[in-house]
Amino acid sequence: MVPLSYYLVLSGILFACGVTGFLIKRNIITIFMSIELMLNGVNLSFVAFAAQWHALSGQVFVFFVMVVAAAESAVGLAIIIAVYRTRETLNVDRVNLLKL
Amino acid sequence: MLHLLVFSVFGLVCVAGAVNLLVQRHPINSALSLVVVMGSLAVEYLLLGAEFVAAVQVIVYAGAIMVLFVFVIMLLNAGEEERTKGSRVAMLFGIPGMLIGSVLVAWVLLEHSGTGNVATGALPGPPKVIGWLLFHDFLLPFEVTSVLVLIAIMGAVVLASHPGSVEQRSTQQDKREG
Amino acid sequence: MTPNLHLWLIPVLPLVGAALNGLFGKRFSRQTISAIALGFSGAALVMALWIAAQFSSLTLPCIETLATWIRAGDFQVDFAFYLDQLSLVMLLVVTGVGFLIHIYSVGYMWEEGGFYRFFSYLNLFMFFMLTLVLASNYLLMFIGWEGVGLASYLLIGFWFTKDSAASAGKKAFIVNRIGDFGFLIALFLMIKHFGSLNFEQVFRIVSGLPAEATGAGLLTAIGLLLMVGAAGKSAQLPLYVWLPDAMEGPTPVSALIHAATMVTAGVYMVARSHVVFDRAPQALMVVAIVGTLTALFAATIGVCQTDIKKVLAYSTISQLGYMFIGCGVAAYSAGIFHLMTHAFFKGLLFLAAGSVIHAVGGEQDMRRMGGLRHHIPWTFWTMTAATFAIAGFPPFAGFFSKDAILWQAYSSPYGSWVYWAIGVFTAFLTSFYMFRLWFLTFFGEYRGEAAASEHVHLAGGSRAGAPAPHEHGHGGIHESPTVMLIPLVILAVLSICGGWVGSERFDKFLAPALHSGVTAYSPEQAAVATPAPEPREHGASEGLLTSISILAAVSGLFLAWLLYQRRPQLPQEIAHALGSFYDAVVHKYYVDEIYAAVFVKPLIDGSTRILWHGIDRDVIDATLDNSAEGAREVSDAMRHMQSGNLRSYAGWIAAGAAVVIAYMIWMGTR
Amino acid sequence: MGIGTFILVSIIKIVVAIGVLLTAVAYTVWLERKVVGHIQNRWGPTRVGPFGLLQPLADGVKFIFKEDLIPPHAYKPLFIAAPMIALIFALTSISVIPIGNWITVFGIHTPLEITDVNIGLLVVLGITSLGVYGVALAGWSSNSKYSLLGGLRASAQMVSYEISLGLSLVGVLILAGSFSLRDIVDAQAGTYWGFIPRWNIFQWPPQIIAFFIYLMAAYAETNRIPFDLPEAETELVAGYHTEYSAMKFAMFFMAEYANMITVASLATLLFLGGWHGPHRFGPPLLQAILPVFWFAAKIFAFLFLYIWVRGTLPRFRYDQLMAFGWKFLLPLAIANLVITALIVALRA
Repeated sequence: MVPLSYYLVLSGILFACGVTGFLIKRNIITIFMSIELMLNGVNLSFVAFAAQWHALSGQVFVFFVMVVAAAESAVGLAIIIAVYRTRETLNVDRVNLLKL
Repeated sequence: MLHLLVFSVFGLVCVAGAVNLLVQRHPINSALSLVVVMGSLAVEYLLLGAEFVAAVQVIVYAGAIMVLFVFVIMLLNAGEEERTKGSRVAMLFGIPGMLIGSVLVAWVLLEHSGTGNVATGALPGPPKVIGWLLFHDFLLPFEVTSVLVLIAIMGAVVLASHPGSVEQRSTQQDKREG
Repeated sequence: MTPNLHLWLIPVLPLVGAALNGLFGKRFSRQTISAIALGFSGAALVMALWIAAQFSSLTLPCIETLATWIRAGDFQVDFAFYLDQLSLVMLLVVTGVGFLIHIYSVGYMWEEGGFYRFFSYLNLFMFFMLTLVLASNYLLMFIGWEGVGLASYLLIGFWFTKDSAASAGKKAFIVNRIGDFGFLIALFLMIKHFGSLNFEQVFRIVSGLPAEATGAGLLTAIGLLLMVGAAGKSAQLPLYVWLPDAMEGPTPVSALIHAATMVTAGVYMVARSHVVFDRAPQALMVVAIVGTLTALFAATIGVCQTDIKKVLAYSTISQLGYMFIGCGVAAYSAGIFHLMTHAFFKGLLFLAAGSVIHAVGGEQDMRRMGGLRHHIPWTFWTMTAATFAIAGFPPFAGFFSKDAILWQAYSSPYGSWVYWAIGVFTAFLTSFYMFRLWFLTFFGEYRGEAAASEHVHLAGGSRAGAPAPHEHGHGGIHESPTVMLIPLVILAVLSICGGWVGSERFDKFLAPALHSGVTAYSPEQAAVATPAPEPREHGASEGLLTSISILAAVSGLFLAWLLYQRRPQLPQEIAHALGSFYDAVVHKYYVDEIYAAVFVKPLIDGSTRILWHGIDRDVIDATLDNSAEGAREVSDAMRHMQSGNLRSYAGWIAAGAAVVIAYMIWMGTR
Repeated sequence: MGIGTFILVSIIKIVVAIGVLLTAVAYTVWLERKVVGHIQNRWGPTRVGPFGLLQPLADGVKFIFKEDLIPPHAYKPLFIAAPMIALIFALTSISVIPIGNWITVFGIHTPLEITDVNIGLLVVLGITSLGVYGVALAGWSSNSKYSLLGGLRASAQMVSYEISLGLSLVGVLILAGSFSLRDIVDAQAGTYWGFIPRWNIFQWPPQIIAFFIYLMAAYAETNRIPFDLPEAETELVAGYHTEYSAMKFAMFFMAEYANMITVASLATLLFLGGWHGPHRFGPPLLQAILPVFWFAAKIFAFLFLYIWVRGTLPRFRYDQLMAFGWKFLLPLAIANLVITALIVALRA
């Protein structure tokens, strides 16, 4: 028997790692992965709650999250490719044309 | 007991993968560690009785999305992450802030969330029921997401295709039509 | 039961003419324009005459209400017209003289550009003047009051391309503003205390009030304020300064507006509100003093003027002073009487002067004239009549009115021998400078550059750079066309016979309108009235006084003859003898300069320094500029958040999210 | 059954399964060489043992003793990990594939598979979808343009065809109404009119189209001719495993053939009625063994088809491959799915 809070803490840790990665990583692809990581953490909490409250809608929600993540990653990676074509770099610190 | 064991083992694997994602300097390693995270998450889902979710997690996330990531990494031949000096502000506030925040959240969760145990396989998610939910209760969101996916596909194609090539294709089509 | 007179038609007719000429005049031929102008003003005259014809059968005052204008609570102002003896007299004077001057203008302005403009303005003036005269309440009167100001502004600045003309127009307008300010305040006081502006109601209420013999009260205040307005409009001290400059306008305008009609509006107004003045002796005294001083002051200036129109202008001012003396001693009928006669002979004088200027080709300086009586006999004779009239020679019109005024000034309970003395001296001066003008203009031999070189003179003349009143350059000194002479003749006849009515009959005629006799000797008035200087010797002293004033006139004539006919070099010597005083008089006592120094300059400096630099630039503009500058600086500081660095954005987002989460935790765990 | 016996039985099953599978792999290789040889009018391996039956053994020995080269600029950890990943996933996927009914040996009642999960199909799909990592990482880590191209092609191709493959299976799932492979097989038991088996390809609505879609998608998934672009010898030397030698190469080799067997068995289970064969006959023991035999036979037939196609068809061009996958197979699979769903819905 595992307390719900354990799952929640785990998902929280994953989410925090995702946020941290988003903040500290410089490679735009890795940043994307961090986003995926956050989503996964959220998914875990969804499933855990679904199990806790015996509501399958939690799992259904996970599917939606996955679909959105898939679409987002597809577009995002396309954007990354476009950026790489024009800027010849994947370092977000160098992709700063919007500065000042 | 066994469940707690399994949970903690794969939870640790999970966290390790996540941390590794941060530590690794090469995107491909980060990607693989993320795959590890997803796999262990799938196991957690199984533990929670969400078999279908687990399977889909593996197939879609690990099998498709992450493959896409790896593919892009290979395509762009992304190398080691170059070192640029991080801002001192982030060093000063970010790390302690993150620590404090995570500790706080963990404490709150442990203290204030329902401490009722989650029976393993408590909620067997038979695909039939999930399908029922998807196509009845969540029909509208389902359709909306389908539209979203369509748009995403088109957007991805347009973005990733060479502008020049798009030009060529359109001109060729004009020739064909004209 | 009085038949409906359709009084409203009288003002409206000229308005129609003005509208027609003003809107479509550009396309009309000069004949059409003059036809329209004369037609409508003539129609007004005809109506006035028709009303006068059946006047005896009317029950006066008859009031015709056209429509309700303002209704606020129990305060109501109507478009209503008020006809009584007083307004009838004014009506006849305005329409009559106005019509004659219209005729004259057709000839005078024929060659001018903006012909239609001129006549539409002229008709507009008629409309406003008639509104003023016929108004049945102070507000409508004020509309006419302002309207004639506007018309005079437009007409003074008729040659608006000429700087002096434009500024003269502005000067007239602004100076009038000051007077109108007083007038307005008077109206407000009436509204506050009487709750109405209709003549009847106001007068009824006022009649109930006791006279303010001792100490100034409400009525005195109203009276004084009205007097301020009158002083502005009728060019009395200290607001007379605009009138001489107004001579920049075409001569017919000077005749109509600045001699015959408009400038007398003040007199009319004072007479109209005599009820107030009767109960405010202080105000009356002020009126009288102002009138006296103005008369003397303007007369002295007039003595030294060399511009023929300026001389007439100052004489106008001084004659207006006479009228105010009349009103100031509660002898309103005398004032109005003089107003009428003055309208005749002063109009005639101006028209004749215009004819003279016309004859010598734009020359206005009398020193360049002379010996014209052979060249322009008609003008000469008519002007002679007018001169004798204004000089107060019996049996010309001016004699009767001026004599009535002087007599009243001496004998009326409000009068005193000081007024009389100054009046007589002024009469002497008047006749002196008028005959000076007469001699200089018509006698001796022509002193202007040879008539042959008239064009050269014109080119270098005083009207350089502006459309001269007549570019028709057929050389030589020539008599004016008939259309200009007809009015001269008519007015000459009037200024000879106009006074034969006699002041007593005139007084009786006007008595119902302004019960001067009644108010003057009503018991309560008698109680408060300053005791008349031994009224017993009226009979004796009247003849005496009359003879004295005649003597003054004659001596004026003699002196003028002596100086300008017999010993032409004498004036210079006198001038040298007088020295600085003479200069002061020549420069009109430097009044304009004083005003410029005392009022205008501080005003300009104040508005420049305080209003423009101080408030507009340093406060208003500065507020805007500084706020914009501040916004720019703030955003300049803020934009460093927009580092373009994705991760810094992410940091901001994370920080915000952290705050929100902390808040939620706090709320949840509380 | 106690936990101890459970673990014991599981271990036994795993060992047996791995052994059988590896043997099968080895002899699939031998079979291919033989068949292709005959197709090309030559003998194929003949020297080692009768009919060269020991050839796989010799190959194994050779691979083991070969020198193991690692290119200097390769990314070492992944270079080493890649083949293992490939082989592991390839072998793991077999664990949920049933090869027969439940049997009782020594009083222990157990299914003829390593573990019986009720989402077996999904597990198989998931594991096979993970198999791509081996190829992709191998191609990338060996830091050679041929390998990289091969890896790119492999990953792109596998991800693309996975969709068609999955969709082609949904029809079967609709018919069976379950993810459990055992249920799916049981749903195909029996015959029409005594002689037509109730295989899914013969069922109503027939999944024959789905079967062929699956066939082609499976070829692409396993990088077999005509879709062996990732290792196209004529253009990419050897594709993603150009730089590999010795045991690592052998792992890729085994992984490929193990995948072949996996998809073959999957096809057998889903479309060809699994272990159900003609009517039962013979003694009980034989009856107990027969299903396994039928199953093996079907797999053999499927593998033979594989080899036959390889010996027959030329290779696609890459754009043709992608166009075929996205513009032909995918719409076809969707159409098949829709039609099947419609018919089932109307029949219900």
